[in-house]
Amino acid sequence: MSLSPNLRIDFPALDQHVGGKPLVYLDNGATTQKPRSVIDAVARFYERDNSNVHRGLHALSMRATDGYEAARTRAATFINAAHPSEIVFTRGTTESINLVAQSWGPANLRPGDIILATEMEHHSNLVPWQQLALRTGATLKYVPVTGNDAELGLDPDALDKLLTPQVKLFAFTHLSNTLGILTDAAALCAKARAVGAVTVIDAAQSIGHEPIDVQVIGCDFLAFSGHKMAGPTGIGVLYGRRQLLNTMPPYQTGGGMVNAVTYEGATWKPSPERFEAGTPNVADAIGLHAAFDYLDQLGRPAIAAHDFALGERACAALSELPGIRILGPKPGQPRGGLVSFAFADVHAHDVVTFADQDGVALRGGHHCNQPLMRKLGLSSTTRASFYVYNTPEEIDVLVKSMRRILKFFAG
Amino acid sequence: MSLSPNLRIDFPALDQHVGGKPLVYLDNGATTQKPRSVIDAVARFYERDNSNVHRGLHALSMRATDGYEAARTRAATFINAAHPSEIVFTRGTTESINLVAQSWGPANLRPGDIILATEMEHHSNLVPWQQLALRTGATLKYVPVTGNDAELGLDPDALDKLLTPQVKLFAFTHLSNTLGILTDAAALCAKARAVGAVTVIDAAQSIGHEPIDVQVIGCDFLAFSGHKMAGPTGIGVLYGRRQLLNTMPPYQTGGGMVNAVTYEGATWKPSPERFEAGTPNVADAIGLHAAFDYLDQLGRPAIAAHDFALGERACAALSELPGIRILGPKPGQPRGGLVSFAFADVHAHDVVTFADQDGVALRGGHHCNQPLMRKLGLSSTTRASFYVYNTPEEIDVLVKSMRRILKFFAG
Amino acid sequence: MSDLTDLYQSVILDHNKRPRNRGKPPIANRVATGDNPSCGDNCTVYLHLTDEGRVDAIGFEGSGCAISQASTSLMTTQVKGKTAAEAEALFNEFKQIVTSGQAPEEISDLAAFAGVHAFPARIKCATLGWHAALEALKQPPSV
Amino acid sequence: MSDLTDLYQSVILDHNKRPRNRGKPPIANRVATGDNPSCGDNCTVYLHLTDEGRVDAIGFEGSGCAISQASTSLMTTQVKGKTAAEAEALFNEFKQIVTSGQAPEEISDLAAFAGVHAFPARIKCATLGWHAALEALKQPPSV
Ligand SMILES: Cc1ncc(COP(=O)(O)O)c(C=O)c1O
Ligand SMILES: Cc1ncc(COP(=O)(O)O)c(C=O)c1O
Repeated sequence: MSLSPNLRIDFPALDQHVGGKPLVYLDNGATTQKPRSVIDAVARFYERDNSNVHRGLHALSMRATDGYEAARTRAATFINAAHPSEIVFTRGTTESINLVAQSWGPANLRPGDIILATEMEHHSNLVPWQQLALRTGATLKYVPVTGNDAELGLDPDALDKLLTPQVKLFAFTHLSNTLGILTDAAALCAKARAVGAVTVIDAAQSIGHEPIDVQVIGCDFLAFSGHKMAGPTGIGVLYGRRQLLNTMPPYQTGGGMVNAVTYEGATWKPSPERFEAGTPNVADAIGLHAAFDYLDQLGRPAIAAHDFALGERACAALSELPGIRILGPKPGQPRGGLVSFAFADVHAHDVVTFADQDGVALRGGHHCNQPLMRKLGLSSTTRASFYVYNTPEEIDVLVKSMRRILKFFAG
Repeated sequence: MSLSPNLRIDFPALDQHVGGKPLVYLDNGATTQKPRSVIDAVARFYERDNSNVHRGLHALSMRATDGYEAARTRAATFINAAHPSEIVFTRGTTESINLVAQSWGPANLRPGDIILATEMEHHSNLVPWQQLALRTGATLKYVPVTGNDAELGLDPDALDKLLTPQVKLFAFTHLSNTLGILTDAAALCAKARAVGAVTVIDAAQSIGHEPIDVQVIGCDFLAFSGHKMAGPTGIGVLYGRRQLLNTMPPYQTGGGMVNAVTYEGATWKPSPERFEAGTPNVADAIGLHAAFDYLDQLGRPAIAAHDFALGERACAALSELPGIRILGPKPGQPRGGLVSFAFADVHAHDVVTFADQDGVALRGGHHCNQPLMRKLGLSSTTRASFYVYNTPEEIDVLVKSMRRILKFFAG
Repeated sequence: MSDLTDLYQSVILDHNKRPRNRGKPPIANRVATGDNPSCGDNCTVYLHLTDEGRVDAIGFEGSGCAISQASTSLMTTQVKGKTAAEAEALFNEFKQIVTSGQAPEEISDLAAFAGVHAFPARIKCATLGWHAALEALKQPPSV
Repeated sequence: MSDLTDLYQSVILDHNKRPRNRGKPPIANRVATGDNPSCGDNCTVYLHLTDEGRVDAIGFEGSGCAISQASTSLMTTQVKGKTAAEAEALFNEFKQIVTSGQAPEEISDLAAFAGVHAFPARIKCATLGWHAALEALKQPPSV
């Protein structure tokens, strides 16, 4: 049940040199590479079936509609949604979360209500709630992140105190893009449900890595992006429970989401059409379908195990470097395949620029998590994030590159 | 300066049979086919440069950022925008218009203000203004469409009466997707400017067909979709004058569009980043770049002349059919390459289903223009819409198919 | 062309050209309108339900494609004389036919619509009039 | 590795390791902070402007990458003794160097930053301290 190293040949972009060195792509938290089957699915759509969807009655239009709706059905099975109409296609996680904030939000929140998030949210699962609080008079609170550098986690006692019946919405990440912490989504949703709060899960980092069953998790909304799970850019999903979606006002308006229109007003279709105004991103939905297939063919438990093993290995190897701070959960705790670290004397931007010359692609910065960085007393970290095609040998290359950098700046 | 018939080989999807007949694709108003160069640009991005943009410092990320920003600059030159920061990438026309309605709208409209549209707007340039009027207490009015079936046009006297200083926003289509009428955008913008109204042009149908210079037209906003101009699905543009964009509040919020974020609040980057929350649709922006290049290589004046000629030819040939109503501008008047018609005794859906069996792809319905249909006393029309690869011979096939349908239902 | 003659069977063409029970019947105590806004099609069904709960008069108005016109026309001929429950059972059979393309032996004219299943976008055309009729049967007495 | 030694020239490494004028100077009557929120970098420049309008004391605080630290350190050595107009002229030359990669002969240490032009994302690191200094020069007297 482990991944075959041969799968690297499925990803054309991996087969290149950077600065004369073989590419070691460790920026998967930002976006993953795409297998040939995804690239081809998009091209094939344009070569054979390209047409607008829904309103067409000719052959190409019926094929395009079938392809687009099959992608929706496939997304539903991928996360075990109860029905395809619970899948709304968006541009990505950020738009999915904004959709909830702009549609569900004002219709359901009043002054005095509480929106709960956590201190480790990505800006995309934080700023929309700040804006919603401003708009509705609700208050935004955060579950604190506590612990030492390499033993960080959500504070369970604080969570229990914060989760009062005033909380109408609880938004949290399934997998922190900065810390690699994997939250217990089912347990958090159960607690939220007990006080009647609606739950929004940011699954941007977990969707391509962990098995996800929305019915087991018991969430109300779940957001993810295709490009972080071997799929195309420009496509993502908002999962929402059908009963909720069908009570929500529209988000964007225009062609395709309306029932009857007069010069005076309009009525809306049910979900998912209600939330998909205009021509959708048909080709990339079809590309996303191929990505779902690819990942399920590898097997998500195997992917999760692979990522976890690389994450633990990288933590262990990096921890031997002088002056390093590694941020994340305790060794052995649930974690994703990423590791965030900082050196005392070398800034993350210099680290990334140097590593690039060794062919190693890393990310340095605040990872769209400025407030958490500030809380941890850092302005930035370097992040190595792994995916199905990464190997233990690549971690050796990473560590060697880090040693060289430390030497250069010490020299 | 006319188009080469050889260009058909650039479009892989044209080379197929439908129902045993060669495909005659006349549904370009819904979406156009894509040339090989566009399909390849998207694939090549995934094969070589795929990475997230903006925040990355490694080689792939810098290449992806360069490619994405080059697409923006290319979009600016394509419509002669004064600066690349006037180009915001969106999912398409519908999202571009919603962006203006949701960001510019509430910040600038008060009860008593008037939003002016026309009676021939697509739902995507109509319903967002209805919603904005509801939200702000402004009133939405429409410039009437007058004239007989084949002599339709905006009523110039009514326009002058309606365009009072209370009008804060004037939204109109550059090319009607139902009637084929090409409006005089520069003249309309001049009139609007004279009363201080901000202008929004729906260029969905014109962008791939007509030369467009936003500085000559003098509009404030202009919206279009890539997929209707030989580009990918899932990408479009909102052009906005820089002074306006930089005074507008954000639209969606999240990663990439913020400056400083604390747990308490956030500040925004200037345009275009302000309006592009989350990971953008990088691959399709790069595909759109290839589409701009392809169209400019053909030459937009040549494309416009080609489309106009096919439109006139189709009108003339179809007008000989018994019981046909052709809707559109007077022969010889500015028009796009599309023709909308209705038969007394055969419904548009039956026409489209039949034509499909002859390999002819048409669109039948209200074309997202329900109120106009009602005004014209129709529930639907059949539309044939042309593009660079269509030929006079294909119009003959269309007419022959229509004759066969009339005969079948008369028989 | 085989597909098309499957879709536009002679029964359908006949009902389309010469719709039965077109117009409001002289007596009617139930009415409902079905709308297919995304097609622009609509259909109003009028009917008279006797004290015993049987349809003894039925008629329709509205516009739509050949499929919707013919199916509504045929529906009126089939629903006449039926109770609400019988009409609903008939509709379920009809829905089965247009979605599966399979028609049981004993079903006569309704089987003409089996060809619709190859054109999923047209299924709602075929069911428009039926929906209006069932809706009318649920209405309180009026007119 | 040629690119990298172009970027991290010895002048830069030296200023990064041993920044000049780090900290608040004993006398100062102008202060401004430059922020690069998307990097998390920041830089506060303190300076003293004489009645004749010359900078006679300057210092900086803040954190950032080697490029921003070294460029701010070098900036302080260059701006000292200059008027606001002269400092601005110098910054324009510096900006020219980091965006074009070309340095005129007579320019000494600033030329070390020519390698930055190959790393467009790092240009804002190189100019962070300069922006803070120019901003400080525009402030009304304080402290
Ligand atoms: C005139 C007009 N405006 C707006 C649109 C909406 O464009 P999109 O569906 O790409 O958002 C269309 C096409 O459907 C159109 O023809
Ligand atoms: C945890 C998390 N949430 C949200 C996002 C936003 O995703 P996107 O940029 O695809 O909208 C990201 C990635 O950037 C992420 O890592």
